Amino acid sequence: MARKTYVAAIQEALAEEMRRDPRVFLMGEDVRIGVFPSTRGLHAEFGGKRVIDTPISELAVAGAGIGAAVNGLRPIVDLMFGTFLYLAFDQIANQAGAMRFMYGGQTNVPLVLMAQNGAGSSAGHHHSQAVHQFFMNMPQIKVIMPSTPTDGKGLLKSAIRDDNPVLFLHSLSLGGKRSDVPENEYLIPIGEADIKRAGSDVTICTVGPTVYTALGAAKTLSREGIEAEVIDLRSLSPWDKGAVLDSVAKTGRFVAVDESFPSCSAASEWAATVAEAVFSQLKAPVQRVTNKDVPMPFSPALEKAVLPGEADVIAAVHKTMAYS
Amino acid sequence: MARKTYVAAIQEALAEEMRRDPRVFLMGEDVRIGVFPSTRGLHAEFGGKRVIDTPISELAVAGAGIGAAVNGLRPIVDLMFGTFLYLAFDQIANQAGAMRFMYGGQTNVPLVLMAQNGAGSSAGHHHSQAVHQFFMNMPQIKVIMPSTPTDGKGLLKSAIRDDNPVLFLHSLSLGGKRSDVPENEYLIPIGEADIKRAGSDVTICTVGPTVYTALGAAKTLSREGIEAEVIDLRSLSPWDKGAVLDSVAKTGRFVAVDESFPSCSAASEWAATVAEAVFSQLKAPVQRVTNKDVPMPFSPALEKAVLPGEADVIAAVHKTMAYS
Amino acid sequence: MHHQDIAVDVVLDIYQRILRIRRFEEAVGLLFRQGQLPGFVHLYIGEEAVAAGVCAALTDEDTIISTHRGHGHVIAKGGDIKRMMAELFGKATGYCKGKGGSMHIADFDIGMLGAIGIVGGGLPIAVGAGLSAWYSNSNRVSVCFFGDGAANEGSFHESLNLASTLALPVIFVCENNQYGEFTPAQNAMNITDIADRAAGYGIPGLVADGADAFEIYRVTAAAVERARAGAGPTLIEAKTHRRGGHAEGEEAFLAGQTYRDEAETAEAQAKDPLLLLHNYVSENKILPANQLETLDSNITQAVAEAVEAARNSPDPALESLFEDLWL
Amino acid sequence: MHHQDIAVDVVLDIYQRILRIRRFEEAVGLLFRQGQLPGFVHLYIGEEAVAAGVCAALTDEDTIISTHRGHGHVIAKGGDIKRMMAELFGKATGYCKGKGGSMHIADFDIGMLGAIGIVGGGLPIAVGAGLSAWYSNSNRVSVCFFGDGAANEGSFHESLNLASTLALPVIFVCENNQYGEFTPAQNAMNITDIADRAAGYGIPGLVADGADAFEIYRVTAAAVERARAGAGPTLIEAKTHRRGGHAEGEEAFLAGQTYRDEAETAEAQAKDPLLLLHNYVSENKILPANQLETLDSNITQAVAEAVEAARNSPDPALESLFEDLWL
Ligand SMILES: Cc1ncc(C[n+]2csc(CCOP(=O)(O)OP(=O)(O)O)c2C)c(N)n1
Ligand SMILES: Cc1ncc(C[n+]2csc(CCOP(=O)(O)OP(=O)(O)O)c2C)c(N)n1
Ligand SMILES: [Mg+2]
Ligand SMILES: [Mg+2]
Repeated sequence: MARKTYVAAIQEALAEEMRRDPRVFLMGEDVRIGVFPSTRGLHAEFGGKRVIDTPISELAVAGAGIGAAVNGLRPIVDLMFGTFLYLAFDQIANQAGAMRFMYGGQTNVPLVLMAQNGAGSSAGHHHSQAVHQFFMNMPQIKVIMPSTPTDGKGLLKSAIRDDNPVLFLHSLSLGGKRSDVPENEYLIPIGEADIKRAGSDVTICTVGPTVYTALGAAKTLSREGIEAEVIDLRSLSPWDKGAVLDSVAKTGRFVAVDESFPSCSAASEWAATVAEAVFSQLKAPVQRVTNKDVPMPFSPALEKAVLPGEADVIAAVHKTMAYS
Repeated sequence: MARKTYVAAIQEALAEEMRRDPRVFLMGEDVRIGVFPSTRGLHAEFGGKRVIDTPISELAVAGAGIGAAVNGLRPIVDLMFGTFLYLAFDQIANQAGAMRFMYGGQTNVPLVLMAQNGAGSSAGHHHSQAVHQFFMNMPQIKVIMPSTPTDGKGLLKSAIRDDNPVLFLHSLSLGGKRSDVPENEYLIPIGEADIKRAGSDVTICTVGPTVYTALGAAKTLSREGIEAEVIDLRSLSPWDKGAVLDSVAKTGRFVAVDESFPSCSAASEWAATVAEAVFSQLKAPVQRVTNKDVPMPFSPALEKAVLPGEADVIAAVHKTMAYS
Repeated sequence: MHHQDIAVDVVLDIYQRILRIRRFEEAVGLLFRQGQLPGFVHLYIGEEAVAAGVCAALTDEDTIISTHRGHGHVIAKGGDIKRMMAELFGKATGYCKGKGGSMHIADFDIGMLGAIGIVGGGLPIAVGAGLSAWYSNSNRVSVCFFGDGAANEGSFHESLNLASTLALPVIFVCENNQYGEFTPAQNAMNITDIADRAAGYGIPGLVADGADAFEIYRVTAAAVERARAGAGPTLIEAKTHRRGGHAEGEEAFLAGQTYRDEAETAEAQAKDPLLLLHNYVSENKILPANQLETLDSNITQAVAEAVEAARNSPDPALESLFEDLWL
Repeated sequence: MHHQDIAVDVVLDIYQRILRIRRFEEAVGLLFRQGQLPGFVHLYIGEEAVAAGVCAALTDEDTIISTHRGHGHVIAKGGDIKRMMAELFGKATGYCKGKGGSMHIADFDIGMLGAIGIVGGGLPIAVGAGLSAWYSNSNRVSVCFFGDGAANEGSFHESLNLASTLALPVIFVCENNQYGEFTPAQNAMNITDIADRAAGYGIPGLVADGADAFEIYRVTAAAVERARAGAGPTLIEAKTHRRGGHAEGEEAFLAGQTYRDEAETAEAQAKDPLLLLHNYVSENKILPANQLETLDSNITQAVAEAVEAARNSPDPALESLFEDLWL
């Protein structure tokens, strides 16, 4: 086991899968040089046919990925920033997710879409929105958002081997994060949560970069004597309802932490599910901690204030603990 | 007061507002002839400069609406089917909703977008998805989905006078519905729900065509002695939390009915909000009734089975009533 | 119109494809008017020579992608009219088990990769099909059918440019039937020939007479050769006419409004591809009249059987909603 | 390069616009390297003659829309460098009160309708600005700046076609700096001149030397005249060079990889628009050397003051998050 960065782990996942399966290839804007460094170096090893720089044409590039996938290849399409997926939204919602069902099972779409999700680099509204909630609403699109290098590698490898369309969301803010990455080949199944911290008093459910926010908050809370269980969902669609409901059954309190605008967010989905499924075990109302409901500002101070912070999580936990 | 169809009421709203304010104009694909008949006849009265047929170019047409709106006009852009909004998603999420904030209040975007939402005409996945949940997530986009001709007219007129971007969603399946439409000018404010039926036992919250599903279910339930309060939200963003929470405070039971795929749906948002805000008054877990989580099928039998039906609503109510 | 460079069996093959489409579509139109078909239906009558001429120049390995007006493409590629008709009825025996419908028929076994209801939505997918051929060093060619209206979608631009940049074996067949719904093409673009857009991507752009199946066959064959040689995509614009409305039942939308004049309708009638080809085949004595009649009655009979079978087929079981999901 | 048909005060006006952009951008580059600026920064150095030449041909009523590489456009249109610099620092005194940042500067008072971080995202909005001028029978012209990379987005296609169809007063200015990020334009399209795409929309397409501010001024003035006369849009392709990287700090992305060769860098250097114009103005004795120096030192001074003011400005108050929302 070596400690590796998120970027290095993703690089490994891509390279290993491309070595393993000649049908796997990568395309997108500047994947050759690697605007996001996780695709860097692949061109040197695999050449221009398997690491394809494309024009800036998100709709066509995503659609070409779908077309290649239904023709027996296993494309990985890097669309760079999550907000650029908006330009390919039609192909994803209307085609990728639906084709198999719509054509009565005649085909399937083993496509991986990659993008950076959410804020944190003070890049303004056009580069800082979280998009996962949109794709969670679409039937038959899998969505993963691993928070550690280890999970990133294992889940991305699973995504590439998956016979269905998978959206892999990563975060610029996690690019330099390190964790122990096994030397041997491993996979992490899509749909399994990871309990990052056991706790008996409250369940905090989250995903992606806010896992660290939640863990930070849990540490502070622990000093006050409140033991939070922190669940990193890792996969958003399908998601590990079992793990969450089991935890809430134990703690009786639930806080959803989600970097997203509040309405129709992942946090809303988790909170509604918990409220529906384990109502009798709830000792306090479910709580959501999300972005403030305003566009993403540029100023670092404002950006920080919009995003869910440790203080927000702590406040939500306090609220749920104080409830009676 | 005369009984008018939904289509006629929308026609009136458009014509009245175009008469009132020369800055108001309409553009879209075939708005002149009127693929959806609500724009029909406007060209004869207002001419080609105010009723503009466009090429099939959703992204540019929506963006042109934004550009016209920030330059002092009040465009109404008809994008036909809700799923075609996917092609304009970038302009809506990145620009229309954000511009005012992003540019520090220098401008505003008095734009109305129109589209038909959801299923019901057996047109297959590409023409039958509900899209409202996506736009509910976007800060600073208003979303309305009136269920009656009367509300349609009053809300659309409010939308046209609103200084912010508003998405007006209508439904082919409601086009022929009739209700009493006042002769005199009237407006219905965005953000106010309408309690369609008072009841003491359970609150059913819904919007658009499923209002009728909920009312049908309420009628059946009433025969069993269960009195449901049926709330037609009419506006989805902002939405009338007050009306819903007051009702649940009274009934103690909550069922959200929403024609949408389940995850991150409007139903999830309403259910989470209720569970968060009036937990102590809840006598039973909140319930969601949504589409089945599969792409939209063509076959009328299958389509019907995917959509929330009266039986589904009744089952959810029974579940919440039986809870103890 | 002449077939000097085209073998007689190809001529007959094209003729049969056209006839099969025509009889199928006539039956569909009637069924729709009788209220027997759910959803929307967009007929291909008047445009048959395009699909027939193009598909006759393809092998079974080559793939096509289609549009909301897709029945003709499926039939031209060799689709089974029984399974098509059942799909239009939304029946379990249909191509997509009733899940797709008129706008979403596919037959992956014959390289018919699906009809797509989103205008312009098929072009990127066709580029991907071409990309897979290029990637696998296969000889396959990918064809995309789309309309004049679709040529104004961003996807058209991105797809032609992407295919050109990677020199992919894709043939873009624009069926310019002069209208997108009720909007004349000339009101939606400021050019006469969509083929002229090809220059903006550095690829050949050709105008062909969509009523002349032989011409369509010839330009397609040349584009196929070019594509297989690795020289990249071609844009073919077939000038054509739809004889009927945009969608069946459009009279309801129109409510007395008109958008076409009589001269145009007369022109479309004169350029009817079935009529032209029928006359050509008869005049050139390629097949005697009685054999032509037999052909027609056989096809008409097959269509009638397809209708009967579809009508008698079961609706899909509700459980089928939970099939054909994630593998 | 010659200015025979251009008044001397226009020459000097253009010169100052270019100089102001250059000094501003140099300061921004330095600040970024010093870690004083948040977010991403894309400099316009090397391309200044385009914005300056275009904007000199516009009135204050005419509008422009810009890109992620937008500082030069704002300054050329007459923007206030104090409020710009404050915005880059994310301060309350910035153009957007710190909410926009480098990629989202706007000044609606001078017809600068905003920079847009989505590649190609500005084109449809510029069409809307042109539409509003057409609708209101105003004389206003709408200009959209965008890059060679943006010319491959669907929005380019839809926007040019829409503007052409309605004959709107829009001028599309493509700044072809040969790269979209690290991808050479010639790897992303199969044509040499993006201007050739204009034919696909039935509008004029012109190639101009982006290092020659006079040529840019001239072609823009002609396009403005055309637009005001109601004859519709024009596509101008300015061949230009960005002297620096795609974004400041790109060395980190590159990690030793290169994407440009020395010949090219040398060419860009030789075609530096400030250098060329400076030499021209000096050689033609349009302004004596000492006045040129004064000009430069005044601008440099103003930029330094803008930096100082920005640095000393307050961060936006957290309550400002809840301002500039729905009216
Ligand atoms: C993205 C999108 N926009 C609009 C529509 C509605 N629509 C269906 S067919 C059609 C006209 C298409 O015209 P064209 O491409 O010329 O094809 P044709 O119908 O003439 O065969 C339109 C606008 C759609 N299905 N998809
Ligand atoms: C829709 C979209 N795709 C990708 C990007 C990432 N991106 C930012 S700038 C850029 C290159 C743009 O190239 P060009 O249009 O030539 O402008 P230049 O940077 O050369 O001025 C890219 C790909 C983006 N911002 N928006
Ligand atoms: Mg057409
Ligand atoms: Mg460039």
